[in-house]
Amino acid sequence: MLSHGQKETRTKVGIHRLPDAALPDAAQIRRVIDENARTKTLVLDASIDATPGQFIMAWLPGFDEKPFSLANDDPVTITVARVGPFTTLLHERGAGLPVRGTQTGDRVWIRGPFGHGFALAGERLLLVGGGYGVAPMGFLARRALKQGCHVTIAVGARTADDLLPGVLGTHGVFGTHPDHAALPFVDLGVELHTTTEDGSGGQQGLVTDAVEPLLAAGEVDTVYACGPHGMLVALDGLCREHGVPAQLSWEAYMRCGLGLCGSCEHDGRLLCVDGPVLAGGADGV
Amino acid sequence: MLSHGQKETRTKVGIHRLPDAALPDAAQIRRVIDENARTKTLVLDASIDATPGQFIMAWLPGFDEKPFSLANDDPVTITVARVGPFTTLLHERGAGLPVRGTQTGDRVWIRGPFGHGFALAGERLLLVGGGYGVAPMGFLARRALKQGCHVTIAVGARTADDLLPGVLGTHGVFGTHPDHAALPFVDLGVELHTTTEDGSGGQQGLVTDAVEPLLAAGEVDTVYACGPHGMLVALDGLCREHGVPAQLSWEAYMRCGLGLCGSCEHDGRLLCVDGPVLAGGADGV
Amino acid sequence: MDLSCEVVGIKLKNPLILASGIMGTHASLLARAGLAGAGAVTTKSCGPVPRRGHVNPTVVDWGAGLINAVGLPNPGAEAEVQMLCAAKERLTALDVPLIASLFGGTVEEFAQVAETVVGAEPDLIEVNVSCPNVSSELGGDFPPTPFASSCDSAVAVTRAVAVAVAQAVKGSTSRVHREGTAKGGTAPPIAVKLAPNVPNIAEIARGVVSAGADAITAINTMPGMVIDIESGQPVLANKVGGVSGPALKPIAVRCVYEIAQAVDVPIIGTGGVNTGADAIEMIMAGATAVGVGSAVYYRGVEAFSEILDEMTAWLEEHGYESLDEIQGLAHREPAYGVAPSPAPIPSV
Amino acid sequence: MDLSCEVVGIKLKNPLILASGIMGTHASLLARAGLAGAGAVTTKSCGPVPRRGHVNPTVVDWGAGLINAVGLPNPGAEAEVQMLCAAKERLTALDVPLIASLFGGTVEEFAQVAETVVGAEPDLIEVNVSCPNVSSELGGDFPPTPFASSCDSAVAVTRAVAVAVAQAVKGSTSRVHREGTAKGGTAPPIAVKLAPNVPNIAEIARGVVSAGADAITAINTMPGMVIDIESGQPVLANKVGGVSGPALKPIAVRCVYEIAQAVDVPIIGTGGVNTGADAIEMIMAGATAVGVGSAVYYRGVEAFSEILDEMTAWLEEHGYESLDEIQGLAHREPAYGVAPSPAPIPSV
Ligand SMILES: Cc1cc2nc3c(=O)[nH]c(=O)nc-3n(C[C@H](O)[C@H](O)[C@H](O)COP(=O)(O)OP(=O)(O)OC[C@H]3O[C@@H](n4cnc5c(N)ncnc54)[C@H](O)[C@@H]3O)c2cc1C
Ligand SMILES: Cc1cc2nc3c(=O)[nH]c(=O)nc-3n(C[C@H](O)[C@H](O)[C@H](O)COP(=O)(O)OP(=O)(O)OC[C@H]3O[C@@H](n4cnc5c(N)ncnc54)[C@H](O)[C@@H]3O)c2cc1C
Ligand SMILES: Cc1cc2nc3c(=O)[nH]c(=O)nc-3n(C[C@H](O)[C@H](O)[C@H](O)COP(=O)(O)O)c2cc1C
Ligand SMILES: Cc1cc2nc3c(=O)[nH]c(=O)nc-3n(C[C@H](O)[C@H](O)[C@H](O)COP(=O)(O)O)c2cc1C
Ligand code: FES
Ligand code: FES
Repeated sequence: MLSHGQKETRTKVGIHRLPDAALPDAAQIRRVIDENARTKTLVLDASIDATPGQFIMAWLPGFDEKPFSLANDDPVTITVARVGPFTTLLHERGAGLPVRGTQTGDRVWIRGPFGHGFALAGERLLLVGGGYGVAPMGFLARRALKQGCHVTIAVGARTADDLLPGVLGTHGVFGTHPDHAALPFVDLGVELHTTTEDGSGGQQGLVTDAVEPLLAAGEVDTVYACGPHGMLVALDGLCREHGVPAQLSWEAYMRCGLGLCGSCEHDGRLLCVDGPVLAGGADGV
Repeated sequence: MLSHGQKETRTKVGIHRLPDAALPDAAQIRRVIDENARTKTLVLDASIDATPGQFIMAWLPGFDEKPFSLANDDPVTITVARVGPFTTLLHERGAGLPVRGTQTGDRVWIRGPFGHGFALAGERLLLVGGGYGVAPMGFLARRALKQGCHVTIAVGARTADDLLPGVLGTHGVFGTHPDHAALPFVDLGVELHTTTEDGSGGQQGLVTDAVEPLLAAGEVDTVYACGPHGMLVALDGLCREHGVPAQLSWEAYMRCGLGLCGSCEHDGRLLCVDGPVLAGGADGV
Repeated sequence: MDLSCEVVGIKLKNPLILASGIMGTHASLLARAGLAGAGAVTTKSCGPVPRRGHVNPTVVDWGAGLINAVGLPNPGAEAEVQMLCAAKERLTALDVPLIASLFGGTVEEFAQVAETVVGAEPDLIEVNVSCPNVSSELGGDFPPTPFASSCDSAVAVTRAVAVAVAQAVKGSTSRVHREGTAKGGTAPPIAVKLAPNVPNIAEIARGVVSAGADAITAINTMPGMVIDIESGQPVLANKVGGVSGPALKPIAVRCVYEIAQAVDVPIIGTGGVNTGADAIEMIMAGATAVGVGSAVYYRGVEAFSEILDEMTAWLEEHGYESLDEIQGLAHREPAYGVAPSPAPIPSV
Repeated sequence: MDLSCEVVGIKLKNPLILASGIMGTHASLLARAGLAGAGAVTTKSCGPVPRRGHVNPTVVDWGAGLINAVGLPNPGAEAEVQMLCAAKERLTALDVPLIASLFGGTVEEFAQVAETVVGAEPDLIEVNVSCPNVSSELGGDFPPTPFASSCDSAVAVTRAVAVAVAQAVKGSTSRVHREGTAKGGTAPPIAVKLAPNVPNIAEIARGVVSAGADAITAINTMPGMVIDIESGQPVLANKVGGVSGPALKPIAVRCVYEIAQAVDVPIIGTGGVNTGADAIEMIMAGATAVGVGSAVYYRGVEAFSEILDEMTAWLEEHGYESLDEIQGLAHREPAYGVAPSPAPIPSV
């Protein structure tokens, strides 16, 4: 309130503005996209200002709260694989408590965005997704394309049935999906490499099998990856080998999400605030 | 953080931003102007964004905190009549605790501004000050002149020795004051009427004696006044009689200054927040 | 939207009650709060004899709340009765109940003040056993330990006040009887105002209810201190003061929640209520009515009408028709029980 | 600027101590806080056996502070010793003392955990008798009443831990003796961490000091609750949690001030310290060192270096050369006594 004549020469002793509350906010589920037998994409009636790779915490009041990568920020979209009680509830109910009065439909409470997402660097980007790790890759591809980057995507799954057509908007490749939120990348000239372990879709093998030749060809400036731990470790190694910097999104058990509780420790870093995306490959420590 | 799709149609349930702290802030006393035997003007090394008629709370740590009208806002200036322990300490010490280190000189802690000041209305303004009530009038006159108003000032005192030459910058009238902060109003074409009870300066009588003919002449759009209770009551009556709106600055015992404690109650209003300036005269309730 | 509620048989048009110590010194100001929309108003706490209170600073805004040590200035019970009578007249015209807050330095003083103020026929008597800012002068030690600090002393005060009120009205101490007469409009019910700086506020609530409290006001301010580092001095003249405003809200909500689980009397939930959402939160925690204090600083006396508008809009949008539907909602089991998958044991 | 200080014979290069529960789960994170500038670091409180803690949400930012109920997840004392040893090695290289925080569900469990963790030779043991979020599971009632709630239980735990530590090291319970050996580097001194939700924290401080506490950490979080009105549910899975951050600061400063008047041991002043000014305020209140917890959320782990820079700049500008010069300054009488002119008796 006061401003002092001498203030310019005086030290600012850490005047620190209180932030706004960051409590969970209720959001309506607007649309549910069935990706595959155990994965659904939920499009919420909310928008958020986020970077691909960042995540939100989704709360079902009284039950639990869990981290999910943003598959889009406007509208907020998450792709959820059913692996346990929380994700099952999300799937079954659309989500949330029964709602009274004028607001109908189910809700999920979200807060965020949390953490650091992917940093865009280079022109020729290779995006690698495994399992629901593909979710943030659609978001990242859209941002990268807007910036004029050349984008290649490699996705790996166990079988063709485990792929996520809605997220990628790859209806031209895996059959038309009637109700998808994302851009049809293929139409935008995104190169898509698909691997399945059983060969039921795309190339047979692991996603790393599709990645290695691309790296070896020397046509990738940066690798972006999200997926199972083993895939990330393998990619990290490959990228080091080929001298390619990587941005890898790791997972750990999230409690606070605020950099306090230590639950998400990963090599001396806190994935909820320092990550989930960490520099790897040629940039790794 | 989150912005929701439905927010436009949703009710904003009183999202209320926390204000910055409004704690007392230490300010150096830069200059002391001796106004008369019992009144000093203190010019502080601080500036504040205020309206004439608003006041600050001045704190001497551990001792007491008291209200003073702003005689200027940049630099913060107050005119202090010695009437008791607090004002005596302010006079004697310049103020404040002994200060360590690089900061020398005495300090006074201030917070504010508090309350509502004078609302400028009309073109031909009559400013009336009694005792230290003259202090805010210098501040008000400068603002009014800037807006192109025609300003007349009437000041009353017991004797010529009780006038406040420094505040008014009236060295041309009461002898040159060696060290004054304010503009020389007389040079700016401000009409100055002075009354003293003993006739030792200006017209003999009460300030109301100087005011009445001006009101009667019908050449005053609004009266602005600050001074002893009796003077304000008399002016309020005169202004009603002549149908002239008035803006009167009242005093009451201030504790909190925040509109909570009730100490400054005046006719169902709280002078610290609703006042100290209240509408009176033809605008009175 | 029907925002009315009932506190121990007293009808309020809305649940917002001007908290004690805020504008409660003059009939004119109490009436103004009533006009501004308050559902009921509470006077500044009054003691047996006139008190000057502390020198300044007495209240400051430290950023996330206020802190105050006004020191219970009051004109004494005799003069207070006049003020209460004047206030009662103006408030009756507005259909706004009047709550008379009182304190004492001893159990006997509490009883004596209660006996005196009953003469003015307030609608409710609020027993302030919890002011943190004066008890050293009222015979306590430093740091201050108000009567609300222990179940025993809070019970003793409650019982003495209940007896004094009943006797003042009709020489009877039976609570049932008092309630009967309360409906007849003569013996006011008693709310006891509790302090947050105790390990177990629910236990104290149980104690005072069994001792005759008809309602609980929760909470008074939380003792704190703000130091000015430029001078090295505590800012408040009393050094220690009570924290109120936004910083107090989660503490108050928790206290109300715990008290609501322990006793079955109405709770006037007080502490940090600044918005319609805050008031709804307090009612969901278990409050029947909601005290509004520091909000008068943050939003002016318009706080009442603004908070009411915010409450109405929220309730309408969510299809609620009365406050009963949300009262104590936070005690309801959630739609789904707690997740059966526990967090993992931390690795090292 | 010399920011060093000494807590029970332990030299700290600066007074900022990473508070328990913040990043204190892994040797890597403790080392990181040390590298980031912390003068000492405290581990997450550890109990006798592994605990999973509560499901989420466990920590939320409600606007004027945080509220948490993590539920004391920990790997159990045996595993903790490994972590402590790894941390000790890395921290010794950084010249940053290690404080091992512990808790138990019974007095005996406290003693048992203390005996175990002493094996890792932490520089100080902090006894967390004040966690508000778990005691119902630890044998208490709802609402939770941790050991720090009463002088008797806090004293019992302190005495048991003091005995256990002394015996673990050399079969002696003499405090003088322990201090002697502490200088020899074998028996760590004990700090007891107190809770703010008590009527008289000074009395409890006196009790634990007489029972063998070498230092006091004040304070732990203040119990609170935040309700989501959209669902009507408390936000934390544990419903009740502990308030920390800016909202807690005046409460913590007051507690430190009161404790400093009551006892003569070093105080680790903890609660709402977010800036250099806050740390200086805490030291002026009587703290020797300053706990930093929630600031790691508000400012990141850079909080340490930034707060230190702010402190240094302020101290230099004011011509101070060491923290001793400002320590406890708020207890000094002001240059002028309180004004002799009292406020008037209120009129009605
Ligand atoms: C940064 C991040 C981003 C994620 N993004 C997605 C996503 O986009 N889509 C998706 O389907 N899943 C994502 N997950 C994983 C998702 O959080 C878990 O699948 C979900 O929490 C499982 O909860 P549950 O109750 O259904 O299963 P549970 O039976 O509780 O757990 C199944 C497995 O999920 C993992 N898990 C459980 N709780 C957590 C937690 N709090 N934090 C981290 N992992 C947990 C564990 O590996 C656990 O073994 C992400 C996790 C992290 C850390
Ligand atoms: C809005 C407002 C503006 C003021 N502006 C000025 C000014 O510009 N210059 C100036 O010299 N004085 C001003 N005063 C009066 C000034 O506050 C008192 O003179 C001062 O507080 C006296 O303190 P003391 O300890 O010296 O005297 P005391 O012995 O304490 O009091 C002397 C008289 O001062 C008045 N007073 C004391 N304390 C207060 C208080 N807290 N609030 C209001 N009045 C009090 C009372 O009438 C009292 O009888 C103003 C007062 C108000 C309310
Ligand atoms: C300036 C001030 C004065 C107060 N005086 C009293 C009082 O006299 N009696 C009382 O019971 N409570 C008093 N209180 C406490 C309030 O009634 C209320 O319990 C507390 O401020 C919390 O509510 P709030 O956050 O809405 O202000 C006072 C509070 C303030 C801020
Ligand atoms: C997420 C979180 C976890 C905490 N865990 C513990 C704990 O395990 N043991 C403990 O003694 N205090 C714990 N505390 C309390 C802090 O150590 C500290 O006393 C409190 O947060 C006040 O300080 P602050 O305002 O700087 O955060 C925890 C606090 C937070 C925010
Ligand atoms: S989840 Fe708590 S620190 Fe990352
Ligand atoms: S001085 Fe407290 S209400 Fe005006």
